[in-house]
Amino acid sequence: MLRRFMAFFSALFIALPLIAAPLKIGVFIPGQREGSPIYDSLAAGAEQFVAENPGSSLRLFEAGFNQAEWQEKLTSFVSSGRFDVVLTSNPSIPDLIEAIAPLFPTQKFICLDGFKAGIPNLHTVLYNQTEQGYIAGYLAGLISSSDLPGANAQKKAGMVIGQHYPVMDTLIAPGFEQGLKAVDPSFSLDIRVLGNWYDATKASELAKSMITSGVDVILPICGSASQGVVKAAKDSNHYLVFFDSDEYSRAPGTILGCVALKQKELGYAKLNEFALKTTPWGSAQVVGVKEGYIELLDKHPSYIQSLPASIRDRMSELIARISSGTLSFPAPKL
Amino acid sequence: MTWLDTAGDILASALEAMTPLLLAAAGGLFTELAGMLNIALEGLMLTGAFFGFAAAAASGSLILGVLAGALASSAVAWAYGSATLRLKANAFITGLAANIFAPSITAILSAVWFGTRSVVALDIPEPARPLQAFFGSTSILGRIFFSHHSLVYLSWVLAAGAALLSNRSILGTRIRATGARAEAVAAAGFKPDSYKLAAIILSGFFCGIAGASLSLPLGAYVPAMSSGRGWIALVAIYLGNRRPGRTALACFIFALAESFSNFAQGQFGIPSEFILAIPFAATLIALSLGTSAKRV
Amino acid sequence: MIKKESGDKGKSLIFTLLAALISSCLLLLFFSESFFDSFVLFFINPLANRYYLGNMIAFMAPLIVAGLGISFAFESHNFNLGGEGQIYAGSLAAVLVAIAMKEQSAALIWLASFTAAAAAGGALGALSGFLKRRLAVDELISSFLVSSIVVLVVDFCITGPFQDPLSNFQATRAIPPAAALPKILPPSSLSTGIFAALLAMVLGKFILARTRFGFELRLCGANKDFARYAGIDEGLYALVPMLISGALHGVAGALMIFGSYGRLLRGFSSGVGWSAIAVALIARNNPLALLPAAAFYAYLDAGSKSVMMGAGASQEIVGSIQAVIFLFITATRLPFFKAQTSFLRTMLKSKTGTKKSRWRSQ
Amino acid sequence: MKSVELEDIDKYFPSSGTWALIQARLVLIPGQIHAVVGENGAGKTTLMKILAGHERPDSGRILVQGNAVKFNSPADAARLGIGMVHQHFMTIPGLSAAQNILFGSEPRTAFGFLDKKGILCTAADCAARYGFSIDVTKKAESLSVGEQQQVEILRLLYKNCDILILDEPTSVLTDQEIHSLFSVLRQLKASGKTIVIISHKVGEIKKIADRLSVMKDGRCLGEFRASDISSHALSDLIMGDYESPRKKIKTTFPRQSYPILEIKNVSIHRQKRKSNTLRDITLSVNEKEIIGVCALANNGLKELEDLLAGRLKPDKGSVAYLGNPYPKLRKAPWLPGGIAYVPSDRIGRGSCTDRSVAENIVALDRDSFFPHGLLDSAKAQARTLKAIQVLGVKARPESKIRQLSGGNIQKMILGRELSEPPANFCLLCEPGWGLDYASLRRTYKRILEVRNKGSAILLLSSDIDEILELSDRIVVLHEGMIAGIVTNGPGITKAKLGAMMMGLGRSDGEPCAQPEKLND
Repeated sequence: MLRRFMAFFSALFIALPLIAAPLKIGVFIPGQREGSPIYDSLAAGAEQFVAENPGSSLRLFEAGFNQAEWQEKLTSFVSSGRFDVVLTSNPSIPDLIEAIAPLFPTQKFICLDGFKAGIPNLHTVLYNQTEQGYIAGYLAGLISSSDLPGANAQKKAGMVIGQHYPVMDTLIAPGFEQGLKAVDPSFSLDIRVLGNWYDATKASELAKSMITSGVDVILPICGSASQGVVKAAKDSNHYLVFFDSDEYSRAPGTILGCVALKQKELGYAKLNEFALKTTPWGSAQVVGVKEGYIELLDKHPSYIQSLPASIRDRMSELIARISSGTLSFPAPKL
Repeated sequence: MTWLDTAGDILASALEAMTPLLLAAAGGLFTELAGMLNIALEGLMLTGAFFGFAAAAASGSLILGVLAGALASSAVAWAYGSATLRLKANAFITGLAANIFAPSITAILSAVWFGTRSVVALDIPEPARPLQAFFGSTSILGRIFFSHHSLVYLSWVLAAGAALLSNRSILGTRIRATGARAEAVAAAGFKPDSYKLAAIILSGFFCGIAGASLSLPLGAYVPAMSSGRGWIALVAIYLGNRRPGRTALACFIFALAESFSNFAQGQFGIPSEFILAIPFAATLIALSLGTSAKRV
Repeated sequence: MIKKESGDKGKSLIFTLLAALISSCLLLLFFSESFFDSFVLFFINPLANRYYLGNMIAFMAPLIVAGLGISFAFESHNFNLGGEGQIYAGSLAAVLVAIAMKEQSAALIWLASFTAAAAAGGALGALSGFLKRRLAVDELISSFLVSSIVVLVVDFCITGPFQDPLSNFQATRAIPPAAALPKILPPSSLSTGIFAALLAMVLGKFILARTRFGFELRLCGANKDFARYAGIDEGLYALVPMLISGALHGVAGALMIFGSYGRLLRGFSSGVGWSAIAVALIARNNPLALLPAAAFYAYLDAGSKSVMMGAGASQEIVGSIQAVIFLFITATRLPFFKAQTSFLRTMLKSKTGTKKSRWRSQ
Repeated sequence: MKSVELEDIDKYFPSSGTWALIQARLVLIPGQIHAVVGENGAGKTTLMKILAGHERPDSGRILVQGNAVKFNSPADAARLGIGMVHQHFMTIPGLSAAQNILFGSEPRTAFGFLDKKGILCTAADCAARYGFSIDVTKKAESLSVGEQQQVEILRLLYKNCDILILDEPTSVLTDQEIHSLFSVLRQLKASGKTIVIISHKVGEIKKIADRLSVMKDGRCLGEFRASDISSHALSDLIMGDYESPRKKIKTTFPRQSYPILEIKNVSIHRQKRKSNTLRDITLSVNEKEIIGVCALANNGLKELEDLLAGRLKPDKGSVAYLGNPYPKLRKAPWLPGGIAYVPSDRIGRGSCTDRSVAENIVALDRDSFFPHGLLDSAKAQARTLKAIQVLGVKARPESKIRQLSGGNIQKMILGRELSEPPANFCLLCEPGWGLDYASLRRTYKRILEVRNKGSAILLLSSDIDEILELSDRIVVLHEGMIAGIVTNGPGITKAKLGAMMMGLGRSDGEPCAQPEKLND
């Protein structure tokens, strides 16, 4: 009896992985989920996958904003968890993975928003953020040149950024500026730096100072401090365009456009790909409007009601051009 | 736009930026006079910012918000102060504790009350701009002095009140005496520690309002939004040589440097880091000149 | 002002540690999902897990060295709140020198880099000392301000002229791999740097306790008037201890670079300067006590990382635990401790009823 | 009027492991001046601190009007009319004299604000009522020592204290100030106050006290009517088995001697200290000579000390030491002994309270205790023990200075400064402060020994007895100027010096030894 019992169990143990193969997913967030739409949607993508694949498990880890600690934390995360796959998102993470990959050769990593080819257990997918910046810049240029009540005659648009960082300096800001200049070459871009990602009061002061100097459209990329920019723009009846996620509800009528990254969809897709064992390991992809992972959120009522049809038409035309490949941006190498 | 307009705008925004500094410095003044290094100003401000905003959001009343911020921050100050005094612990370390505690407790409560540990933006009433209607906001003087929201003026009144309290009141005299010579206060039959505690609670009170003056006009609570202002306030007190008037002036200099640097970012092609350093450099220079002048 | 602790040192420490421990357990009990798991992860795991243990000891190295720097300043009654900037500047100097010398032997690179780090940190400390000596600027404030400026300037250097063009981190290029300090417990970041730190600590103790320089420094710290009367140039002791303090912070930064990070990452040192102050105060400025103080501090840090990683405790809960521990750690008087001494006193009195030795009174 | 009794008071200090009081008792009779006498460390102050509520007794009872009372704080004692003026005054800097006097019960206006006018009026009234002449508007930090004491006494009087305890009230006062203090005390006694004076100065006690208690080693030896006991018997009682005071050592003026220190036409005029400057001081101190300089407070003594301690620079004139510019203190290593200095501020300048006795002694001769820059602890230990023995400091080398009584600190400093080999030049400021009779005799003897071995000694003191006892020549300062230089001898009396100090003309007959001729 006992022997039969044991045989049954051992058979079960051997067979189980073959039958169910539930995925153990670790999501490493180099920051904090709440307040960072990009990480929130990454987590949401993983959650959606887990919800649809019963038996799979998910561990989220927030590593905080100090980039110097990520290496140590990623290492402990990987060594403690024994995950089937670690999903993460940040341009600088591939460097870290490159450093620890030899230590954990069987550990698979998928990194969104990053670019690094040639590491056998890593697959990266980069958003074409020049494209994203360009779309936002083009929209900002159209708004600033329009006869909307908050727009002025000066050809000035602005950005309030938390800090300078490579993706910002090489992709986003140049893309934004190109977009502006595509509307009118006389546009100038005013970039102001906050010095951190949370001093909303100062962000508000910065935005006000910018507005008094003639800026009428601002793209804030300064983390939680962007609340200050929203406040300043709203108070003075000027306009904002936003990045990465649907932010219209924060200030309808002030936030006139959002150019989103479909991080949730991308994360979900990449996990499915992993489950189907079709992940192209060692490769690096670039995705953008064409692939459907960068999107101007132009279905939102706030967008439709606030912007005149002329602007909306020109934006649709732009998106169409990018989708069709008529207008393309060199895949950034990062 | 003439340079006069620009200067006016910079001045006006300096006066607005001065508000939290002035209030925090008014609070820190009491602990300084009582002879204590209070590095917890930062944490106390954050507490005030959170509870002030939460109360304003719940009640829809800014006045209640300001009060709640002041009270909550006073309560934290009381806890920090009594730990320091009763346990005879090192004030620097307990201050550090308060500064670590404030963001933690606000995040925990924020998760409970608002469902997020991040930015909480809700519709709360705008602070009124009480003098704008009377004096207009078109003239330069009007923009500099009369265009601000009520918390700016409240901060002036409170700062004056703090000066009066520290110089003219019985409590203020006792606190100063404690700082000047605690054993004499004990010899006179009072408990120096209770005046130190009173000073800490007062610093909490003012810092709480300082925090509320960050979150209420913004209509949002942002984690870590005090952003080093507590330290700057402390510097201002030193710069002002622990005198109310001079401390207020120091706060103004600091705010002016900051709003100038905000303006300068758009104007000159200097790396932003250097411009961000302007307030610190300005303070350092002012401190060097100020004390050397005093020494002669 | 920061007052030096007086009174019974060692005795109360045990009680304060106990109080801190109990209150943090209570917090874990209330706020974490599983008290037992969290407890094990917080208090046991940092010691039981090789990786955490290695990182914990690695973290002690800069804490000890920078804490020693704080002790030098505090013992001479100078207050160095500029540790952050000094560490940062020292690290930048060390990295730049190491990169420039990449063809040289490791020993030569170490010598040059650590000297550069000490010089950079020391220069900043000395600036505050100079301002104090010449212009009577309070060094507590000036060091803080200088540090705030320097952090911004170094940030600029990292993201501007010295940014590694191939990296997405805001970081300089890496130091030559051969120049990294030998690792002890891979994959943790523990390196031989800890021995350098211990050596510095013992040397610091020796200098403060046994040398003329240390004696004069402490005398200036204890009573300026008396020191002046004893013919000591107290101006010098406003400058030199700040210089040493800054230099040690610079070295602490270099230790972190050569021991763990391998390059200068923006914001990598955030908080170490403050932690060093805490460590020095816990050690009550006694260099040898820096070892247990740093160990305790690093243990807390490792424990919080472990519990965050393992039990999903949030940053906030860990933060509150740290806050509670800080609240107690320097307490010199606890209610039950007081009761204990008064008990001892009555005991003593009944036994030595007629003893007549008096050095006090009057 | 209240009667007060202290019964069987015990007090143990665990921090230093000493019994300060053992079965101490005391009876105060209302309306009398009562002196508590004893040598340094006899427990006088501790007993009085217990009476005033500053310390709590371990056992024993305090009876007021026959009722046992318990004081948890000075405020409790004050409620029963008991108040104490401490040896170190408790005036609060930053507040005016009036605020200091009324501190704790200021008149106030609505909302708890200070009634500034009311404070000034009340304080001035109070001062006038008891016959004090003090400007109550002055800030505490600008008050003289005597004025600070007045503030302290007025503070108690304002609180209606009828039992006033004064701890060593005369130790910081000049003769003139002592005189006026005593007349104030007599006046207070006449108005029905009970006064307790802690002192070890037999002469003064005999002058002012009605009754006295003698304390020794934490016990009360007995209570006496002041008129019943002779000074001699009293000092025997205080000193216990100590030998009776020696006859005054004959002082001789050495004829052929070399000037060690020369002060030439020195003036110090700083704007801030209008009245307290030095004006055209010329003075030289020769080897084997003690020059005593005496003055009333605020007449230049302090400035002279600061000048020679290197804290003030002369605006005019110069100071020469062995023919060279005056060096910084302790910076004359090429000379055996160098310069010794006993500062008047023994806690601030003379010692470091957070450090041990040994460290305080080592501090001043680092060249010899730190050969090659490293501490020679054996040598330091030996030297410390020796310095402690010279004047009988009651402490171990490792005791912290702050655990020592004031007298013992002074002895430690004197022992350090007057040790072998003697310094070339000694600057001694108020060397007798806080010392009991026995220590005083020993100190004087040592000073004269040092002189006889060849030191040049400049003695700055406000105690005329001390000046007369030790000096070869006496310099009197008045308003920063030299009012006279006289050779000490039988013709020089206290009254004569006192007159000079108050600016009542130079001494008659005595030749004013104006600037000494230099040896060239």
